[in-house]
Amino acid sequence: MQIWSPLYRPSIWSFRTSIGNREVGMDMWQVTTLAARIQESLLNQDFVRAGIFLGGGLAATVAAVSLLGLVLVYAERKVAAHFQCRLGPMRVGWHGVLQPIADGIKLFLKEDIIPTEADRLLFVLAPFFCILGMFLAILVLPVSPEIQIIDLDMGVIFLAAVSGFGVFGVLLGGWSSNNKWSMLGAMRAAAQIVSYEVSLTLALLVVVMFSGSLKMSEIIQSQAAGWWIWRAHGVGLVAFLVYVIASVAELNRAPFDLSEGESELTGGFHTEYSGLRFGLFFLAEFINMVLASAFAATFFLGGWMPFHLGDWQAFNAVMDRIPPLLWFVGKTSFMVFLFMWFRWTFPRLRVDQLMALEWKFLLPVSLVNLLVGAAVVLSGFYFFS
Amino acid sequence: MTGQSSYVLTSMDRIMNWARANSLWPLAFGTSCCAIEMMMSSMASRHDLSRFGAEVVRPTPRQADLLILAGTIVKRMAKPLRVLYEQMPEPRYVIATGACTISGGPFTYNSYTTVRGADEIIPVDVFVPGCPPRPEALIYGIMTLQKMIKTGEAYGQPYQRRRPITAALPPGMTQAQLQKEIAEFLEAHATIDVDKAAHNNRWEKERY
Amino acid sequence: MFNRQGIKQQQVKVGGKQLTIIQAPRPQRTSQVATVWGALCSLWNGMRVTWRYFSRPSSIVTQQYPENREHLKIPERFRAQLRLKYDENGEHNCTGCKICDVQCPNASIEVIDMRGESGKKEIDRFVWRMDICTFCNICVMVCPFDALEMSNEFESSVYDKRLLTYQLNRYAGPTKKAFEKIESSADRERLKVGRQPFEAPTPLGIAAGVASGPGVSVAPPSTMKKDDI
Amino acid sequence: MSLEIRTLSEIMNPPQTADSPLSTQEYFVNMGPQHPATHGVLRLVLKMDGETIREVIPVLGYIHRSIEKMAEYLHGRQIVHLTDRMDYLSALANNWAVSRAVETAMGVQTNPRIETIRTLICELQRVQSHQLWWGVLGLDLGALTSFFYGFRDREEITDILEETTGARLTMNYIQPGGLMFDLHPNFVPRVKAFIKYFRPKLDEYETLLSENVILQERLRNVGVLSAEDAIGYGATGPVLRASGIPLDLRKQQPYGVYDQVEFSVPVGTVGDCWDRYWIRIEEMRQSLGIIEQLIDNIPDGKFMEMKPAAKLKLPAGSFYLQIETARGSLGVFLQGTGEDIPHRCHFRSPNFNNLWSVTKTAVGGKIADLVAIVSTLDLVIPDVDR
Amino acid sequence: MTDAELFAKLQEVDARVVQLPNCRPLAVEVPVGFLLAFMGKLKSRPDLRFIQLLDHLAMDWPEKNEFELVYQLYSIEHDLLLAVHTRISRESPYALTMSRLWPIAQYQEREVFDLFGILYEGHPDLRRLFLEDDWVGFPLRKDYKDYFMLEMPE
Repeated sequence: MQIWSPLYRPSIWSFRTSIGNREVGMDMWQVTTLAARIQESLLNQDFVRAGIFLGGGLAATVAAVSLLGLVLVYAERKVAAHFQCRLGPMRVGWHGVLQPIADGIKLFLKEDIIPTEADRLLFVLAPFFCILGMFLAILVLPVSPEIQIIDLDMGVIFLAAVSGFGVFGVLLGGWSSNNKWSMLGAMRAAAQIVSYEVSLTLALLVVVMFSGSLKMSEIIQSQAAGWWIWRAHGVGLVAFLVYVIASVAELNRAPFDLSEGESELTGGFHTEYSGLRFGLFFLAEFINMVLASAFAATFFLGGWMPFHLGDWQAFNAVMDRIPPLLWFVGKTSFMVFLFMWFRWTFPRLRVDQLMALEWKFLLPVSLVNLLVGAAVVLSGFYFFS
Repeated sequence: MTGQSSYVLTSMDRIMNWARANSLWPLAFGTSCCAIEMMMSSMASRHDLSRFGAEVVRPTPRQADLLILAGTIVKRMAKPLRVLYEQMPEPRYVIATGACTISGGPFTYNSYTTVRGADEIIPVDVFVPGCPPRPEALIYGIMTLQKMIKTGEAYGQPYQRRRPITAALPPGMTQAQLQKEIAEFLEAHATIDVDKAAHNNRWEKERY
Repeated sequence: MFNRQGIKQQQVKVGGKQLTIIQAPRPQRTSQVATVWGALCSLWNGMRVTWRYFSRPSSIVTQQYPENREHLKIPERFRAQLRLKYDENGEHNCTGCKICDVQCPNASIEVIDMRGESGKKEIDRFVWRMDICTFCNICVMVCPFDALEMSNEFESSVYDKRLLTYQLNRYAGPTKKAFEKIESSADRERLKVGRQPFEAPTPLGIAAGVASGPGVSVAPPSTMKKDDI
Repeated sequence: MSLEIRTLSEIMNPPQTADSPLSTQEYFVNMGPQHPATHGVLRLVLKMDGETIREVIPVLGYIHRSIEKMAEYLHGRQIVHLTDRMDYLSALANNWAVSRAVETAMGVQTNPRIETIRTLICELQRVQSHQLWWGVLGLDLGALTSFFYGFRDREEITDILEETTGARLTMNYIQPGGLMFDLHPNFVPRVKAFIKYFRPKLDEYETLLSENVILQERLRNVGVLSAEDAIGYGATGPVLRASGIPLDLRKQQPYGVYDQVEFSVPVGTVGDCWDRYWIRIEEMRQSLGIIEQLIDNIPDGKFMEMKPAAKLKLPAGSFYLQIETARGSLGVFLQGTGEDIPHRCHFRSPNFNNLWSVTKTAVGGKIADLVAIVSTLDLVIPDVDR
Repeated sequence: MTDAELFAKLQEVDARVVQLPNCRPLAVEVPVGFLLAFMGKLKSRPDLRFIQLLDHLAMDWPEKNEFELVYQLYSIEHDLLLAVHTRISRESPYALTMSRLWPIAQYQEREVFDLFGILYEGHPDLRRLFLEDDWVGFPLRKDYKDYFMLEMPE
């Protein structure tokens, strides 16, 4: 009967917030995941329905990722252009909307070069590692109450474990290319991601402490009275800033794009990649940016949870009119825009400054923040506790 | 390549050529003065080449489609340039901008190092005269290249490109007249066999 | 703006000359907290600058070249093509004196003259190699007869560099001044021997390795079709 | 008597010694000739230990176009058009240097109008050159947007200069004996409008980059070049001034009308990348000040003192004249023999002499430091190689 | 300081200097044997202090069968420019390196070696600078012949 016992807990939907006497959990925020739907179908011996859910979910994920990649490439180029007083793609379709499609077709049809001296197997595998890490992280992403693939009990731990996966791809790609610049880039990326993983996880721990759960849906529901970024007297804000800095570093985006460093390393780890394989790296980078933004939104900005102010019933009711998916998309787009804004404003750090920033500044700050956060949680001294 | 068959483009070819023509990522390569004007057009805001989808300047030749030869090529640079060209994946296009890369320009005579024309080293698709050409001229050159890609490349012959000489007719001349006049010429010279041209390095042969 | 208040001017004497110097300020770091706060502020100020441009589409300076071809204004002095000046009768001033040929720094002009009917020197072919011309304007400057000019038509991309060799004179024959003395228009037309822009003796130089074909020519650059852009 | 002459490949492949297997191995990396940070085709062979640079070997010649040999076949006016292609970012200053050398050799006097226009237009180009440098510095350090802002403002000056000189980059405007054209009627109002436009933009540059803590950390105490080394390595221009030596040819040996205008010389204190950065920013302000002083006071007169096709006979003797370009002092050496073509024409290029300090300052730093150093030296490689 | 005063001072340093006619700035000729000592004095004497070597170049005089080396010196303290010329034989083009006095001389001499084939004794790293290591001949010599060079057509 209980086939996937860790995943199956029929009673979790009855979550109830502790704010006042208002019932928000049960009727409004019914959380359903794809895994739960499949499981339900299996329990009802409805294998066709389970198959449809499985196949549909898979197809929808891949389609969403591809579409998101295209949209993001276009968005990045347009946003960059407007930061720089120019127009960006204009000539393919209306305001150049077909530009990423042209790029995609071109990359797909390009000659695929594997250098003679490269380690063929690893060279071919490396981009797929990047893509794999990306897809694993998508598994626990709560997009809206209805759209989530699987709601793991240890979602945060899974995320922390999986988010370092992409570095395997970078490392393998850099090493197998047999190019000194690639090697330097890969080494930088490895050092950078291993270091910043620490403060990234510490920043997440603060939220885990406040919400008392490792589960994505519960973390979001714990923000029904307000988002953690402002409810905790600055602790949340500091954790958010640390998370943003660390995730920019994890993403290898400017100002932390040392592993690519176009003006230093001529492309870094993907110097030797061409055509479709380079396209996969490109795609993984952009999707990872969305994922980092989405998780920042989930942990600190309430995910799909509308903007609530404690028990102000009237205000909250107005906010609830906006569907959760829109909230999620809005918050994620804001974060994505923030990342782009950083990229097109700041110069790049040097490699030793990068390490110093992590070990001498971010790590102490996030540790102290964690302690303060623990005190805040224990004393219950935060808004709408 | 015989007869009319290669002139007929399938719809697959059309989509492919459309994509290739509109996504020309240039290689960050510039040796001298023309590079400044190339930066003025390809990157800077005023003439913004990103409108053509060509602002993604790649620092590594593996990811580039378009080699804009900006600036004089000297003998010592000839070998690195050849390596750069060979590192670029097919399809790769070359635009020679400025007098120096077309024919040596001001350094044609009495110079012991300047290569007289980059097409002695690598096959060149479009020549953009000027010293240096102004950004609009370079954009015009890129449009010329786009025209060539859109009309002249077929899926079946990935390493052969047709130069669309018929695409630009002199005034007062019909296509039939021109075709009659240049039929032989087209047969002999209108296709670049990239492989052949790349190995047809006249300058090196002369030296050794 | 960086620290303009603390800048001091000083008078120093170097090599017997009195001059005012400004000493470059150093980025100052006082306390740890101030450093962190200052750093965050500086980053935020930078972001404000980029935001200002992002939020104002009017600050976009892009000129969309092929779309704005009709009203594109190129300065009249801009040098993109060499030309002989023609008057309304289609007559030029060039006498074939070869001063431009001699003064040209890289031999991109080749003037071939001939003996005309009157026994005077006349222009036969004015060959101009656009592929090596550097547009230095020396030929226009030194021309004693004001026969040459630089036009600003810049659209001259070609697929074959041999097509960059132009013949500038539309006819071989006497100059404008010599024509003024001739009354009948029939005589005038008889003295003009037609020349085509591309019938110059190609290939020139060693670079054009392939044998010269028949007069292959492309359209002059200004005839780009509307639907091409 | 014999000298041993090594080759580059011998340096890069030293004979193997019996090292212990645990010792870290130093390796060579080729930065260039095609590398985005080397501003063209400079090749730097780096001996690296991990990410730390142990030795820098600049390898030149990837754009050596034999200008000096060609100049032995050309007369003065034709040499001027070649100098456009050397330091193309200060093309007018290069033209002026050769023209001045030819004029001095021939004893030609130019009228005040010519000198004023030359000064004015060279200062404009100094601003333009520094704008480009500022943009490219941002590009090298990873701040892409500054590149676009620098180029956007550079276009404004390019437009002004194009209207007068008829070309955007290689202008060939200053000729022996005068100028190619007279000033365009739009020149004065447009320059005034530009100064009004550019002063706030300069403040914005400082907010965007100078204030930025990342940029300060990238430049501060990086690539320190002491005054003694700067002189010994023959550095001139902003690089020398950054090391604390207030040497500016516009003050020391005034040419043009620089003795009639007032401006200050920005000087560094430490000689690091930050000083070089700040000095160029300040030089833009000073140049704007010079332009403001001159723009309303252009005297009347002819714009050419010679016949256009006059023969430029160089008397027997050697002539060496210097001009302060945006990068340092450009010297022109002409050896005349009484003919109109020089027996020897040599250019003392500022970039060639500024370059070599990199072999000292970059050692011990990271690759990123080298990028910052090369960027603040503001090299134009065709001028190094000639 | 006028040229005459400077020349008088130089004669104090070494009586064998000869002033060259019609040169800007002041140019003096010194026999090659005394060049290094003369330059050392120019750099160290407090009333001269030529501490910057601006430029070093060579000239080829095939009819006189000699190379002329030129050093352009600059004194920052006294704002003086001076050109020091010296002549060496074309058959054995040996000169002493100045790189001990001015580090930049090392690279300027490499350039001259590359283009003229003048050999500098005591030079720490005498290599070709602009041309490949296997280049044959020295292109700025007047008698340099190269199949690659094209002569300007008349």
